[in-house]
Amino acid sequence: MSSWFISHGAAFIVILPLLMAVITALLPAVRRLAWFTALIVAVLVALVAFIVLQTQIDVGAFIYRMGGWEPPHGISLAIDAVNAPIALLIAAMAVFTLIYAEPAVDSEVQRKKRAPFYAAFLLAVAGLIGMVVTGDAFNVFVFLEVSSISTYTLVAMGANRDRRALSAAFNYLILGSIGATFFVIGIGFLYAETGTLNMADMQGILANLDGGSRAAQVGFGFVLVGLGLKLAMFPLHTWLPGAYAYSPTVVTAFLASTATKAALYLLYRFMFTVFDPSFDYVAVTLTYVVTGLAVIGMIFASLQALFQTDARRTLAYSSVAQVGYMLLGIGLISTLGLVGSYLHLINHAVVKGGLFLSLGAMWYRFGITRISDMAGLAKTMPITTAAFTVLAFSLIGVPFTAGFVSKVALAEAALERGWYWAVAVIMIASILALLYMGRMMMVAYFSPPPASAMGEDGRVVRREAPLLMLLPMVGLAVTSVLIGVRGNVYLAEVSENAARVLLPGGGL
Amino acid sequence: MTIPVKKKPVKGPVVSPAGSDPHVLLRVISKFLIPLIALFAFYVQFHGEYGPGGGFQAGVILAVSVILYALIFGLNEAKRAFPPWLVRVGMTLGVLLYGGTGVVAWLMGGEFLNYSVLFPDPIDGQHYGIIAIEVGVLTTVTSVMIAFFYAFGSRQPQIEDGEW
Amino acid sequence: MILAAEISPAIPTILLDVCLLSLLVVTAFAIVRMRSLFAIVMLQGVYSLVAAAWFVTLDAVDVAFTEAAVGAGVSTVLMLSAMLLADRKSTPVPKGRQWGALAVVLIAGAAMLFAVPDLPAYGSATSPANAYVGTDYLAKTAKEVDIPNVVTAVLSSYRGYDTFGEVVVIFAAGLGVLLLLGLNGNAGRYQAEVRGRKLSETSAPTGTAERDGTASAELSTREVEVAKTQSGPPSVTELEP
Amino acid sequence: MIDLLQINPGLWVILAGVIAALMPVGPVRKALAIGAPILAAFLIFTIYDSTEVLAGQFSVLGVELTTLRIDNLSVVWGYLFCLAGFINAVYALHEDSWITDSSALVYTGAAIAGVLSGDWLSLFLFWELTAISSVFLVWQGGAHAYAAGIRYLVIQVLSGVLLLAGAVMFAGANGGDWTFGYVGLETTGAAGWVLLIAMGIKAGFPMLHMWMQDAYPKASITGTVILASFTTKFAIYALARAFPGTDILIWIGCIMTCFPVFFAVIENDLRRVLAYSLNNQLGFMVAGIGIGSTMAMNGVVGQVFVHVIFKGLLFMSIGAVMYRVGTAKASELGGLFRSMPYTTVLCLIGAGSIAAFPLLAAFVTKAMILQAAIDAKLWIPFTMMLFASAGVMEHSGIKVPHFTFFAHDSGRRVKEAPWNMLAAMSIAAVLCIVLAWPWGGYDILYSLMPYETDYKPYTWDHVVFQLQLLFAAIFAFNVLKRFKLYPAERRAEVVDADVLYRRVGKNMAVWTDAMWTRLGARLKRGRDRATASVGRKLSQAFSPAGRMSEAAPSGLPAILTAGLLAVVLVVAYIAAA
Repeated sequence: MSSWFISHGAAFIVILPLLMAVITALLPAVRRLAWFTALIVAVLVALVAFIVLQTQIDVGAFIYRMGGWEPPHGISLAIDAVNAPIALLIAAMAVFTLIYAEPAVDSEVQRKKRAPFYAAFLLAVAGLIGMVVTGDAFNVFVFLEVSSISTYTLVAMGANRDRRALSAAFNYLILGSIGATFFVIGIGFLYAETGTLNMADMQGILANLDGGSRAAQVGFGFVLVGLGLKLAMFPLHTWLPGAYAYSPTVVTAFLASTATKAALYLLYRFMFTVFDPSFDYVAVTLTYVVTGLAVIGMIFASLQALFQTDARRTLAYSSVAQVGYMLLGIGLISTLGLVGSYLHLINHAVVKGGLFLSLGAMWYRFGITRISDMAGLAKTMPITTAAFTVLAFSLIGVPFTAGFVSKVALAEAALERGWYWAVAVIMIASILALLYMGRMMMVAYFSPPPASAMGEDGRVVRREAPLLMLLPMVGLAVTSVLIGVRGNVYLAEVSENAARVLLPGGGL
Repeated sequence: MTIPVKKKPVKGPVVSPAGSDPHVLLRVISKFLIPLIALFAFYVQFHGEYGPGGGFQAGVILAVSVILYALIFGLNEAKRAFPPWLVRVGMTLGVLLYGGTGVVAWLMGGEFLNYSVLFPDPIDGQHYGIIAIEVGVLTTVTSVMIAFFYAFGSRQPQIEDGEW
Repeated sequence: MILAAEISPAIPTILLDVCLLSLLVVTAFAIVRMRSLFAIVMLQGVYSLVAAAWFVTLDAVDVAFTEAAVGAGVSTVLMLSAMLLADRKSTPVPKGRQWGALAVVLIAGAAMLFAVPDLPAYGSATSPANAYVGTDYLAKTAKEVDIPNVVTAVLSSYRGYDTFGEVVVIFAAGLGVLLLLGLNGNAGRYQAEVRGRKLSETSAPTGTAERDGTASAELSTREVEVAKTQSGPPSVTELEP
Repeated sequence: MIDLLQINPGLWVILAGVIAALMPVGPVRKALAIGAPILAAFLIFTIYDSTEVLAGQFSVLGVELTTLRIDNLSVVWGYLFCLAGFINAVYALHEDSWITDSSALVYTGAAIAGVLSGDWLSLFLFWELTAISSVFLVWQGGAHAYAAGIRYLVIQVLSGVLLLAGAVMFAGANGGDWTFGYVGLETTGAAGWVLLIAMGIKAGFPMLHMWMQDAYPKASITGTVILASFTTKFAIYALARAFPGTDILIWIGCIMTCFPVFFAVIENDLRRVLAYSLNNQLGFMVAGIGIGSTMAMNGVVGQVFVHVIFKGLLFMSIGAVMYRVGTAKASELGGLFRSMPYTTVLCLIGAGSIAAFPLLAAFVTKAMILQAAIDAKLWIPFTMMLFASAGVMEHSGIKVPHFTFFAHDSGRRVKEAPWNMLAAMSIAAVLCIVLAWPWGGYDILYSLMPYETDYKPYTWDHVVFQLQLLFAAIFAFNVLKRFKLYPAERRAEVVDADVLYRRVGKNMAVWTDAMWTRLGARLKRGRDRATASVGRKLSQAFSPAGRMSEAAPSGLPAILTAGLLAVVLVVAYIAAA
């Protein structure tokens, strides 16, 4: 049986959630049935994703031939050191958020819609994993659409909480469609240039053509901008704050930790595997345009985060800034830079997911959305606040947390290229992160709880989040600390393997 | 070609009194036409292996026949003929049929969607596999198109005659 | 890609192409200039139909089929239904916005035109798209899938996984409609409940006045207003009546 | 005729002190006070040639004495004490008191001579001389300082007696070798312990430290500054010479770093706060000596050097305040930055230095000790020192400047400090910055160190780590306050300071929140004004309530997308062309 998973696991982790999503959509409105189904599916997917990762480590890169056709005629799934960890990351985050989902969805979605809601959630999971594991450029687009369309729906479901979710979802829909369109136009040009859709094949042909003609350049531009929109590269991030702020809590946490990450993975793939930094136009664009936008975005979005009154919008803008870190790692075009970028991708997924889960728990108990309402949370929800604090430290980059590891790696990479200004920007953005996260924690710890949180005897009533919510939150907080203390050894190896696959030549 | 439009909210479905139906011609012709459209859809479906066509196109054409029915005879009539629960089930059934074909290929020891293993002769397997998945496509596309129409159409009183 | 077409001996086909394309451009301009949404929806149907006809001249009958059925048929009906829910006339767009839209079109167009000189000629047998995988499909289909329509073979079998994905995309769209609107127009409004004690309203905050501490008293009313506009709900276009 | 260069340079300073005691003319005394340290420094420079110099040997009662020994360890202290003597003299220029002048000179000279002496007997002599000469400085503090001065003298003399006793036992065990060198605890038995306690008293080991907080705050304004410069550092020198790598010192040092944190927090008298902070700083040095590796010893030397400068700077600035205001009680001060701006800035530099802010002195040295602890895998001591570093930030970095110059306005409007005080403080402040200057400045400091070092203080993670530690200290400080973790009986003792103090956490939260809100509004207003000329549209697009941030769909992102595409293609075209 396990040998079957070793040979078919790559397809299994996409197909299982897809088909189970379809079945889930038909489930009767029995309490917890749909949730339980989705959770079991997610756990299975995570387990198999782990087997796939293990297989990849054992045997190296391998492909799965869909329909039994050899690439480039058929579609193949290509697993290597870059995408296997990300597939596992997505699956694991799905498990975390789904554990949490039961109470959260119970309060935010009416009962008869829960089955389709979980179906859409599973579709999003399947779409994200599908676009990560595939080795075919057009197939990427297909699964990008699967995940996007289910995501638009999920975001709009936040209207039960706040009507602004509808316009946020619409905005996301329009911009996401522009991004997907740009991406598919780019694929079209690449197809016209190379005559194949298989990424490994494209790589070989483009390398033979030494970067190809203008068609390849235009394709490059469209792919870069399209993916840039999807991964919220500054200044194409305008869809993100609204989508993160108003969607259901569990959706926000899942999106924040996976959606932009999967798009970022595609950027790695296209910039380094399909195209190659040895082409002049790729190297120059990455060095000047992507790095420039990354750096401006880090500062600009951090400042925007600083002036928000809504806690989730603050974190959303912070996500844009963090994407800047990862793009900076790409713009460095060096193995070290990619290691830093990849590490930060994984760490940020863990941290941001956990932070949004904690904010969701605060809404669940007290309806908190604004920072000023977080007053006294240290007393009313001590465990949630503690998890939030640990994760916030990690976001800031305090030593012994996940964020520190990756930020140091990025800074070292920048130093290696002599980009001192980039180090300065990393530091400034970290200090800004300290300010906007510190602001929340100040309120949570030092402001007295409002009168309505007091019991009749005038004492603060403790209203901790339910156990199902606490488990994933605390789990992610502990994970971030573990990464910071010991886990970086293992993760660094994973990132280095990924960076070596992406940049076999070691960069510029 | 601007058409004078007036906004007049209408309560309840409009049922023209017998004898004064201005759309008799429309109804009669469409009664002939709708079966033909459906038939054409199936032609497109099953001829897809030989000429242009396939599940997508056939599904849309089949959905158009239902939508046309709804436009002319009213949404409620259409919902009687093609009830919403069937739409919901059809949506999922199509995907399951498609994916199920792939899963069967899995169970028979091949890769996902490898139709060649379905039958002893790979060519037979390809033929039957393609037919199965095309039916799945047809089912889903038809159901979703109708679902779109139901969803939008149900939120709105019927279009008043004067507005056409 | 059309601009790169080789001058073929079949002059009437070229004429037909020119006519169809001119029609497309004219229709597009008409759509841009129209205010009546009803007319626009109709013109979009026209546009799709003309495009379908043009696809036929390009020998892409499958695409033409889809364009005619979806573009001219179903989407027109759906647009009409949506239009009836919202408004029948579009409000005039401010001049500045028009320039922005024009800029987008020009840039995207210029970007694609930029690549045109390096694209292979239309129908060229030596173009990468035709010479490499395309040729292989033609050769392999007969012995591996054995159906006459190679397009169907590619879509259903060689790239069946993509098609599966497309079906799932359609399913996802249907699911979205199901979730947000409901098939009987009865999705209903539902207010999410806080399972504890609600401390704050999600609506507009009351500015800084409620913040504890002495410093906020010094804020001028102007600053309070600023704080309000920063955090107040933006004008929401309600998607439901 | 004896070669003048054979004479311990400290003796010339002591001689100057004796002359000053007899000199009725003020300006001459001042000239002596300033000139003598310079002369001593010049002599050290002349004598020392980067190898060990032994001179002034003679024997008394069968004991072979070496009155002058300059090697790479002692020379640092020699220069340092000359420098401190010079700065102190400048600081004391305004004070017309022959007692201060002469005792300061003798005290300085004794300290210089002590560190430059090469045998136990002369060490003991100068050890006692520092005690006796400095007690006059304590007594200068006024009538209430008399008893404290007596206690101080008794303890210091006791320390000297113990030193002599230990030296006799040690020399006896070593067959009459009186050379002042490595002692250690393993092979020396009781002698080692006696010597350790003798030095420990002067170095302020835990439970032996009380004289410091007792006497220092009671001395005169200039007296405190001078006292804080020499005695304890002299003891550190002795420890570094005699007990490097002694394990127990690690733990003693760590306890020394930690316990003053708790006391300093609840103390109202700012000079006493600084005395606790002094104790804490000494702890780092003691721990560094205990580790004893090359890196640690370098760190200790560097730390001693900068410590004298910035601790002096802090004492000087509080002294300046006291000189003008008449008190150093936190509860009676506040808001002085209005009237003493220069002093404020200089004090902040000192506070930043002690807290080891990057670009300021302790940053380049303290880290070496911490690094040495890590290298030696001493995790618990490392953690304790880390905690103490945060503690330093809390009491010296925040508390001292905050209550003096900021906090609630005490309403006092005084004159700026006298020019000579400002000058002395400026010299110290400039040194604080120069010695930590990332581009070459710290190399000066490192070149003084006894061992070769290739330590790089300005690595990225070190800077960030340090910054975060400091911010963590601020945070922890608030948390402690918030959850009322301070001992209750202490609160009653120093009630006026404490009430003020407990409000800080809340006030800071309120203040930051308000500032953020106002800053946001201010920025927006400024931006509005700036963009008014560009046009209303731009402003609409970029303001927080504008198109960039609103949730409703708009055309701007589409334009940005297309624009970015254009940029990418143009760049790609240029690159490919």
